[in-house]
Amino acid sequence: MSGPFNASELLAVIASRQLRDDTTVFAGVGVPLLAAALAKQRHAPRLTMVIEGGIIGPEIAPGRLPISTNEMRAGRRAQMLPGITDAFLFAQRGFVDVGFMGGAQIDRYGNINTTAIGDYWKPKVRLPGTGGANDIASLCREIIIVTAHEKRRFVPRVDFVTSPGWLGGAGARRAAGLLFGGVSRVVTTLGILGFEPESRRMRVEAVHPGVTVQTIRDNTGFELDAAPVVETTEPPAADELALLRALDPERRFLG
Amino acid sequence: MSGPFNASELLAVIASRQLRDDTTVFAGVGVPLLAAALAKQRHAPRLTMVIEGGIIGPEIAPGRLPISTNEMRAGRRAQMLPGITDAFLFAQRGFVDVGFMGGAQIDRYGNINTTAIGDYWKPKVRLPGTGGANDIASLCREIIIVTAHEKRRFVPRVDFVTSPGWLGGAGARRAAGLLFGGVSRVVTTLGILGFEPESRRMRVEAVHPGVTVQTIRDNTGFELDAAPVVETTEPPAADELALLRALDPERRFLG
Amino acid sequence: MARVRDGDTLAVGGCLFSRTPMALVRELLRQRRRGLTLARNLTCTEGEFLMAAGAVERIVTAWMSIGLPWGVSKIMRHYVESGAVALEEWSHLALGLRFRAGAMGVPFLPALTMLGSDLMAVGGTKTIQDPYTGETLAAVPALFPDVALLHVHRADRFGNCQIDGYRHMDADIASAAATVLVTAEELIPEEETRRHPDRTVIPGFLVDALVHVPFGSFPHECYGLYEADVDHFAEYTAAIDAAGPGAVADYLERYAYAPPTWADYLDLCGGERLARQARRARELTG
Amino acid sequence: MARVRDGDTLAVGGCLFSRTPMALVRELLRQRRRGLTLARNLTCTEGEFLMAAGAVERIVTAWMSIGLPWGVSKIMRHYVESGAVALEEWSHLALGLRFRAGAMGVPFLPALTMLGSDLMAVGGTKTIQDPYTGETLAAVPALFPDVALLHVHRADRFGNCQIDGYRHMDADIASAAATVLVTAEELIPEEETRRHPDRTVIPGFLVDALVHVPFGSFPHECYGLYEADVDHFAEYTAAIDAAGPGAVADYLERYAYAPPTWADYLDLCGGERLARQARRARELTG
Repeated sequence: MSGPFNASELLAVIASRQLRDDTTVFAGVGVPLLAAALAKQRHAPRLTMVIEGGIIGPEIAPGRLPISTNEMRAGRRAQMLPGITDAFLFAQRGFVDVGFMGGAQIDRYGNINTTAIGDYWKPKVRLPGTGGANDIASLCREIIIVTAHEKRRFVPRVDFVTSPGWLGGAGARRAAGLLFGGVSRVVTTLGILGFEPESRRMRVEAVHPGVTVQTIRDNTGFELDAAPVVETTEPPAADELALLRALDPERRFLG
Repeated sequence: MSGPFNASELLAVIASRQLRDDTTVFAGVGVPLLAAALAKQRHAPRLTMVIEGGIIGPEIAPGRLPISTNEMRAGRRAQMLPGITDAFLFAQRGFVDVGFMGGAQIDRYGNINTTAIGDYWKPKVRLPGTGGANDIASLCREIIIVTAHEKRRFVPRVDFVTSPGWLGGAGARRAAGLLFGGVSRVVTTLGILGFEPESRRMRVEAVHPGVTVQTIRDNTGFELDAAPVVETTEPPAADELALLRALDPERRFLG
Repeated sequence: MARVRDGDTLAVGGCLFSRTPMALVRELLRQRRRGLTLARNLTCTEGEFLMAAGAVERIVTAWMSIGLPWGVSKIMRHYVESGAVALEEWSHLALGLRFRAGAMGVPFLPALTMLGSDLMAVGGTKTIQDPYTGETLAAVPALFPDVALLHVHRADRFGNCQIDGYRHMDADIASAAATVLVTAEELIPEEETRRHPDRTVIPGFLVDALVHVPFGSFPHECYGLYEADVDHFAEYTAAIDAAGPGAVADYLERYAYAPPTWADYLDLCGGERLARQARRARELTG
Repeated sequence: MARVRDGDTLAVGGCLFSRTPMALVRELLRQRRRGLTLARNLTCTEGEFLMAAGAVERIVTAWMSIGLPWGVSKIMRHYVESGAVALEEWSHLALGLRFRAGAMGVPFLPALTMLGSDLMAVGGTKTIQDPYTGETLAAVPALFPDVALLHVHRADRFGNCQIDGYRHMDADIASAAATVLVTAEELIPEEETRRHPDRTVIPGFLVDALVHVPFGSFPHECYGLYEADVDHFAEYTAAIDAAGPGAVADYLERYAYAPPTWADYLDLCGGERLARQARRARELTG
């Protein structure tokens, strides 16, 4: 029995399980990076992290978590520092297996908005912007989104497509010129969402213990189907939580 | 009085005088590099050489002349080693003032052939090829060709345009998409040739001591005009010859 | 700094709070320039300073805020939502390719990023067909800044620059820009450059002016030499949280306008802080 | 080397007689591969070997010969003028951009080189209009080699590679190629890579196979470690001058096929020669 854990810890642990060994992952700072660091320590020792600041293969120091993608902490014990543009070009060439990112606003096709609420040039709320999110979503072989599950975040249509999910649905990415990639899963504080292969519409694929599909629907701003079989996720194990908490003793991202 | 000197020495000395201080020169190995090294030692101490192997600002060691553009000798005491592609990209961006090159076959518009005599796919004689010559001729702000003056080299039309001079004449470079550059002078063993500003046709602009315009015409495979004023070059001075001979004590390129 | 004219487009090296040419930005503020366009991949406090000082009318960037712990920049929101400053957003790679296209001397570079997103329209990015396969690509337009402001680890008297650790986009920016102004943590003899030519990332013939400025990025970081002073950021943001956007003017008066020299500025930042951040940098990279 | 199949397009790293992966080329010869296309920016003796061995049917390059003192390659002339091997010529920058386009994952890169010359037609290079200005540019097509053969100074067990001095085009070739085979002068512990991450030029995830081969470029040079043995070249060309193209077969029998191991090959090249060339390299770069 692993004892109590909070939403951020649940999110980081479930997200970390999505990463396989001997792969490359483009990880954004915050929970995605924490989850990648946890995976590397626990079940994916040969996982190679690629970080936006132009960093390949770092080993994040427990208690020294970076708050940006391009400070010294983010590149600690890195294997290569190719520069920002060239780090992204490795993804464009197809060498990055998984893109691991958060999202302020997300729609039924997995498109993400981190740019603005309201009109772009006259925004009600101006958000920080894409950073490398658009590039990660456009260029990685597979995208996994990690986010808190709130109704205001899950909207029918994002105000602005900052990062492409499945865009307008099946075939839309290819039609736009994107050669591969697309969102495979959305890991949230309530469960794991996937996309129906034909329509590329978001659907429930797994729920966390104690969560029902209806709960997820109640917290989603659009109509949501469920996969033929909806799994229930394994709760965070004691060793997962221990490793995770050791990574962020200051509770900088675990809250 | 500087005493006797051979054709290669004359060529190298006259060529070196074409280079000004505080400029950058893309120099090919052989006489062009010798001439650039001489200029740097004598009157252009801040001349920055760019060499095809991906080398910026080297200081060639007397007696240690490179036989290729990308061996250790070519980059001795260099200021930067950016790699081959990036060295050429500095020229494409417009940062290289002078391109300094030789030529196997040259026509009245300063186009050079170092590829093949006869048909390209069924050549009578296959030459080594462009190397970086096409790039230097396409991308430097100004091109200066350095070559022995022989009738078989100066042909009405080159069999193959490896390196663009003025192509078909006035305006042809711009029409092809080349933004700047073009051949300003052809320094030969008989004199200095230039190009008539309107037609971009080669013409005699200077003769070496003891050489007449007629001699140059007799050694050129096409009709050659003369500039309104034809200068006579200053013969190599003693200090020029001394420095030059010290650079190539093995007579590797001075013959 | 006299080389910067009102209305110029400036490219600022480094990234977010890493190797920001803070001493040059401070000079820019002291010169009271107006109508500038700031182009930087990830924009941090330096962008807030230029907004609050009324120096910039447009910021070309992929992201703007200080860092995760401080959430969305209140200053950015204030000036952008009010329409006082235009924020032109590009993806991080696209902005990197804009500088690279400029560095390569070509008007555009083909890319597979931004396609299908609303970012294409923001910057007016056009698509192009590959002449061989007919595939659609984004034609990312070159950016040729009027002036580049860069801070590097080492440079010699010819302007040959060496950077340790993160290269960011400085080398491409230097080749793309018409004028290049550089500050360096250390001035090295030419002999040192020639001993390690493969460490040079910017050739001297690109550099128009060079000044020796130790701690030239502070309170931002300089790889291997000093970590960013997040306490300095916290004090700055706390003042904004308490007094609103006007607090930036007080900060600028205190840090940019009042201290006559960079040495005075560093004293104000605190010698103990500088020493602490230098020690932390050595712990991380040593 | 089993990864190379007849008919493959191979990209060979280094440049002319600098950092040529000679040990890998020798293995290629011993495997008696056929119908290969060799892509290299400047092609030297390794190209002559592959021609004479009947391994290549096409060479994609900007220049082919050994070096100035030996004039135009008699071997190249023999096989190209007879039509036995096709020589596809690109400008040096264009070939570099072909590898870079491949490395960037785009089908072409715009450039200002080769325009107006007869080289455009040789490789079937198309022009393209800049969608913003309408300017005409060369659309240099990407090259995605089946296999890359590279020799580097240092690599760790993950395949992270470091190169000293001349980078040539190795990093772009590694990203562009489907399979990457590397020999290294030195194998270093992972810790060493992590101590100097800004020295890594090829990330491990690009490398499919790595072998430790000291003097792996000999008689070609390896920056800082050994200079090219021009006497070896002189003996080789003298034999060709005396006996004609057939002399290469004798050379290959002696150096490629007879010596069972690379160590035997180096003994044949001469330990005194290796020592002398290493000393000369230190004099030039030390």
